[in-house]
Amino acid sequence: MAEIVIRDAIANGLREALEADERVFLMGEDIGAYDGAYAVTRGFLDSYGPERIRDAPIAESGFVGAGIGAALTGMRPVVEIMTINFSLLAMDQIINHAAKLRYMSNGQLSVPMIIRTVTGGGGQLAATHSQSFEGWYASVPGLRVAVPATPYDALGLLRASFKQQDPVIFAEHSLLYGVRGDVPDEYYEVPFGSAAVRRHGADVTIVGYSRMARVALEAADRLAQKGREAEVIDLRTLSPLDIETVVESVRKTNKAVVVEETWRTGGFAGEVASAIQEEAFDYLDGPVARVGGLDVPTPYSLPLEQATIPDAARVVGQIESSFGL
Amino acid sequence: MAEIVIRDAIANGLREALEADERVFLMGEDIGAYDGAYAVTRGFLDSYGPERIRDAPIAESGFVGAGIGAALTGMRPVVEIMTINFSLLAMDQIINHAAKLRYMSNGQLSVPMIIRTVTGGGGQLAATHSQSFEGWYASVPGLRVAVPATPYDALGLLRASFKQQDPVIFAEHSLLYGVRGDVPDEYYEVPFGSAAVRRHGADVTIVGYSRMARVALEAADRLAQKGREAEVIDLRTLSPLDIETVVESVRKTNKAVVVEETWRTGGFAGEVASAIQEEAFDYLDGPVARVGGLDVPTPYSLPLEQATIPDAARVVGQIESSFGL
Amino acid sequence: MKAAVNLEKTEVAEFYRRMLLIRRFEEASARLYMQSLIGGFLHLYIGEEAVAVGAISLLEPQDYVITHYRDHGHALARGMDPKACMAELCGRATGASGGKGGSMHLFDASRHFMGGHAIVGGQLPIGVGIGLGIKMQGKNAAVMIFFGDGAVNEGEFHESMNLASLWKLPVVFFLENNLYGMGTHVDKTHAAGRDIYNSAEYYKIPAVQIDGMDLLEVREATTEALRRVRAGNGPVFIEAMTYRYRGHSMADPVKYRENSEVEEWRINDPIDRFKALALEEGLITTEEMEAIQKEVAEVIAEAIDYAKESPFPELEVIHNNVYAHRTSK
Amino acid sequence: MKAAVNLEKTEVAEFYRRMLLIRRFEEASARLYMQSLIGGFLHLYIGEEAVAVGAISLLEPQDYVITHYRDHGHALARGMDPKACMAELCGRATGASGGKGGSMHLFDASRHFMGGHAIVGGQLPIGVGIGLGIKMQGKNAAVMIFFGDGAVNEGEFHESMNLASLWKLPVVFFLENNLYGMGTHVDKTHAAGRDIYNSAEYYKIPAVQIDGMDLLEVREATTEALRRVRAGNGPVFIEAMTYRYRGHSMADPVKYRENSEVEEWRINDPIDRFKALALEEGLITTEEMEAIQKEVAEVIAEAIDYAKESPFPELEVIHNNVYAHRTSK
Ligand SMILES: Cc1ncc(C[n+]2csc(CCOP(=O)(O)OP(=O)(O)O)c2C)c(N)n1
Ligand SMILES: Cc1ncc(C[n+]2csc(CCOP(=O)(O)OP(=O)(O)O)c2C)c(N)n1
Ligand SMILES: [Mg+2]
Ligand SMILES: [Mg+2]
Repeated sequence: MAEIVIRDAIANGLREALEADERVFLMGEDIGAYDGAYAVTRGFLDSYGPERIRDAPIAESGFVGAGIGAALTGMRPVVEIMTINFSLLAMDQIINHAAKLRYMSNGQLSVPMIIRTVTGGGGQLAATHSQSFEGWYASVPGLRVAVPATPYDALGLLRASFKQQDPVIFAEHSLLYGVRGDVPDEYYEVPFGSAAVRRHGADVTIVGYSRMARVALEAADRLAQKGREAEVIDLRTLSPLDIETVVESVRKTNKAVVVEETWRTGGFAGEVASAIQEEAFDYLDGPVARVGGLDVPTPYSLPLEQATIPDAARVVGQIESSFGL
Repeated sequence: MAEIVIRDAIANGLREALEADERVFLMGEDIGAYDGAYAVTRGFLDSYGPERIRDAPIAESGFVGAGIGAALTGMRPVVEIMTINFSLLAMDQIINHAAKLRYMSNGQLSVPMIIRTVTGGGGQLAATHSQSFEGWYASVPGLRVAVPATPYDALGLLRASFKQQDPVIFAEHSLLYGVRGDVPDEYYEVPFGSAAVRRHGADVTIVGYSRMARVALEAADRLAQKGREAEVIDLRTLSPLDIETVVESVRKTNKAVVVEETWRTGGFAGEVASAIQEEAFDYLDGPVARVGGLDVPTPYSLPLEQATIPDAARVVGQIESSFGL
Repeated sequence: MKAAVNLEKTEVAEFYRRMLLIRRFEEASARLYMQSLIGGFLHLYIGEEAVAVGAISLLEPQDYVITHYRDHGHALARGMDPKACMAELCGRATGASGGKGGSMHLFDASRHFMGGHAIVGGQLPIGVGIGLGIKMQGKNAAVMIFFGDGAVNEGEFHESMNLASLWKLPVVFFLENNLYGMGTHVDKTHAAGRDIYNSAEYYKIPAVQIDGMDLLEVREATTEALRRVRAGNGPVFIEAMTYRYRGHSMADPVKYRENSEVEEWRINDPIDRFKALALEEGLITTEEMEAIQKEVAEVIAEAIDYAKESPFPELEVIHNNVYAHRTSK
Repeated sequence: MKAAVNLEKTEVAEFYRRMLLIRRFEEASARLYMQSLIGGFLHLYIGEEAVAVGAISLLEPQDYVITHYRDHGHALARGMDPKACMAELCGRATGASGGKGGSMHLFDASRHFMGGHAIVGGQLPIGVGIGLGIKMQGKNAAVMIFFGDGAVNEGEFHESMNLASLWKLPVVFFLENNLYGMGTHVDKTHAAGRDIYNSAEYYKIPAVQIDGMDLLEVREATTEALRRVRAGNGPVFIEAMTYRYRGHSMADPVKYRENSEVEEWRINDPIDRFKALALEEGLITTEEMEAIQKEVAEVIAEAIDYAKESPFPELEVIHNNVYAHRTSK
């Protein structure tokens, strides 16, 4: 068991795959000479050389498509899109191609490709650089979406991603790279489609993922100070979505709030909330609540930005106003 | 009062704007010499010439961006993206630029641009050509989204779109161009953010938009044969979303089903369903139901395609199973 | 027209047969479309047969082909079974992809025919990636990417040319310049005009422009291209000037061009020209040709019957092959 | 170095002042960033001042400027108030955009400074559209689009070049080739290598490559470019070879290049060179220069104070300017 940060958990997972499987290679902007925009691939170029740590031109559509093609020939590309904001430039390749080739070819083709990217706001990067599109990808049949919030999950889900035969969007949160946590020395995986109950409690269920899973825990701590025990569920993957674990919890607590960083209107939290009431309506004391980002392009200025992105105080406030807790 | 098809309603609205305002121009693939992929702009090139009916190269990002730039100088571009499937190639321009410039400049810039595009499946166009992304656009702050289902609304919303100072996604359904309906001779507009109650009934509320609003009506007809009266609400615009009209209806019927063509998981119907239970929980007899497209890339083969896209039978079936009606 | 002197008699028969097969297949498709046996969009390759047949006939089994939605010609040239192809167009369970892809999305992985891509330009980066996969695995193979003059305007064209050249990938960029992207003439969409092969120079990619109505010229250029590519010198670019006689798709009323333009191109019909030359040079006899015509007619009739008689897919397959492992949702 | 003979003394003073203003502004920004008064990503323009000042000084008020995230230099060269600029960087209510845009997204519509765009390549089609708007309205204006060597690899570059040429738009494509896109050298990402101006030929766009460290050469090339553009002959392309002394952003540890490379470029520092030349040719005196230095220092100090003392925006503005009309949601 070692305590490491998420950045290193991912780096370790990548190194492990690069060493175990010569079909694995990395491709993306500034992953080599620059060491990675978020320093995840630091030192990789020296270890594995420029063929396997392939610095790409700034051409998201081009190199994502190249990843698809390489996967079709039997390689296992890990394509890095520097941030999910830039994935809009590759969206056609991801959605109209990677996600559909298996189906349209009736299983003749498969695209075992991992797209690593960075999601979320919070560093004053302003509107073009603070978005969270993982929920959109999660709605696209043919794609898998992982959204780890701990070093353990980051490594475990990355390992599981390498086992997938389908394209995986692996969304890392920019503010979580430095988060520490225990990682076993023995090999393990975190399966896709299994949410984690991060904290047990009987009073309310808080559902989150990625950084919002941590915000949910923070909110639970605050509630605990008021004598309320929240159950906190970290979805870990959005596709597949483990709604069963969520519903089971809600059947116990009878109250649910879903927390998400993206714009509240039309977010993936709407899926989760809808599904909860579909599956557990008779158990609910009141409507499933949602806490989301404000419906504005993320402003640059710190106080405005802070008011835009959900935090523990807002989650607690929502729980108070929704459920009187 | 004249009975016309949606195609002509839109063509009339475009001609009206072209004639009233010299800042208005059209730009897109094959809108001129070809007369428009869906023949909406038939004859326009002759009437207005190649400067204002501007055939563009197949470069979605390029000409959408060009529309943004032209709007910044005071023009009123109507940019046509042949179908919403191809809008993925322009998504960066739409979401990272058009939607954000007003906010990031604190109101210094504005992008009064209409993006006309064609949404939906149903013509055996298969996976890459049968998608419905309007719900994604509706979640993006800074964009407006219109989804007309009748000639009256098509013209009325188009007129309202020309009054908007913000980018509008005007999503026309490929299968609705031939739908007939009455359109007054006098000038009128359909305001954004006002849903239409298409049919009154007390037993269940069916919410839809675009072609699914028509499917909802069909389902209501079938229910009527069973002696059940459904209230049918056509959202008409997704942004702004007129949830009040929906909630008001649900408070009366106590039952709601939201119908949408896109993939059920993560669709905009999740927003509507979540909002309904947030606003009208105590009025609900049971969970808000959703009927959506199957979570598969749309198959080409006719029977498979038909099973993928929601139809009246599925809506009626859902209402039966959800509410025993 | 190039001289046919270096051709074997068996080759001549095969090229003639293959071009005719495509032509007849397309004509049959048009009929089935009019009878509503084929749905969706249908894009015919009639007039362009020499390109696919000339180029693809030079590939080895380990090579790859990728193309756009006007793909029947490339698929058949690569050896796809006409029955499976026609059944796919008719949406049948016996189709190449069980009816899931349709006309615009044909695939035959066993022959390294990688589609059939209906988003203009989308196959370009994927083709480049196939080249990357080939190179990284040290395979002795090439990838041939077909695309149209309209696709050249997409940003992905630029990105793909740059990547392929930068990484010296074994890619043949095969441009089928039929002068139109849907209803819009290349002169109206492409600042450089119709000599698109000139674009390659900047990327340091060798390029030629050829008569795409001449099977022998196509073969000559392709031979040279493959020689370079197989030598590990990176990508090459071939622009074949060609023409589609029919509309862009069956839905196209073709108002944007004069019929006289079509007639002019028909004078250089690739099949007629090849036929005349082969006869002239004594590489085929009228009888042999008639036998081939008869054989092709039978293959087409068989394909139609096969397609018509095949069942539609069962609804239960609808959730298959979304993912490698079938999931409940 | 070009001869400065045609310059007025007032111009010389102004160019010097403007370049120095940018340099000092950037240095101050770096300090404020280290003090956490500026957040987000901060990209400094130090070393490239001659480009923005040389080029933009030739524009008329009705012309437009659009650029990428490394935008302080262009904004200040276009006349943005340093106070409003610094306040924006500090996220204050008094900032150019009330703190909503930040360093990467500066705008000054009154001066036709159209941003400040942080998605690489994104400003290219928008700039082209500005050119289209100008042309369709028959305005006597041009648009100058600044972009980097990294942006050239994006598909939008290709699409934009094609559109601008096809429609003969009044666009100056102004490439600031500082040899790196983030940490990746242009030779490693661009198949054609560093002489990117050669790309323009295929699009039929006249192009030159110039020394971007020489204000006078920048002005000469820009003058000629604007002459062509204003004559209605369509776009032109200028590639200015330049260099950023600092890292890509303040977050960049700069491990991908040798310090000696930076030192070599510093020898040609645009401000030093211009200063030396102006002194040599007697177009400015040491005293005049010192006065300018003092004035600039004061302007910067004032801007810093202004920014620091300005309030943060009130939370209630958060929903303003999402749409033209404020909505509840
Ligand atoms: C990204 C995208 N934009 C638009 C379309 C619609 N469309 C289909 S084919 C076509 C024309 C393509 O022309 P070209 O590349 O020359 O190929 P050709 O049809 O002539 O063989 C267009 C505009 C599309 N399928 N994808
Ligand atoms: C579409 C997109 N991809 C990647 C990035 C991340 N990024 C920001 S600046 C940059 C380098 C751009 O280099 P260049 O165009 O040469 O401009 P310079 O910074 O050298 O002035 C990159 C990769 C981005 N902002 N947008
Ligand atoms: Mg063509
Ligand atoms: Mg650069």
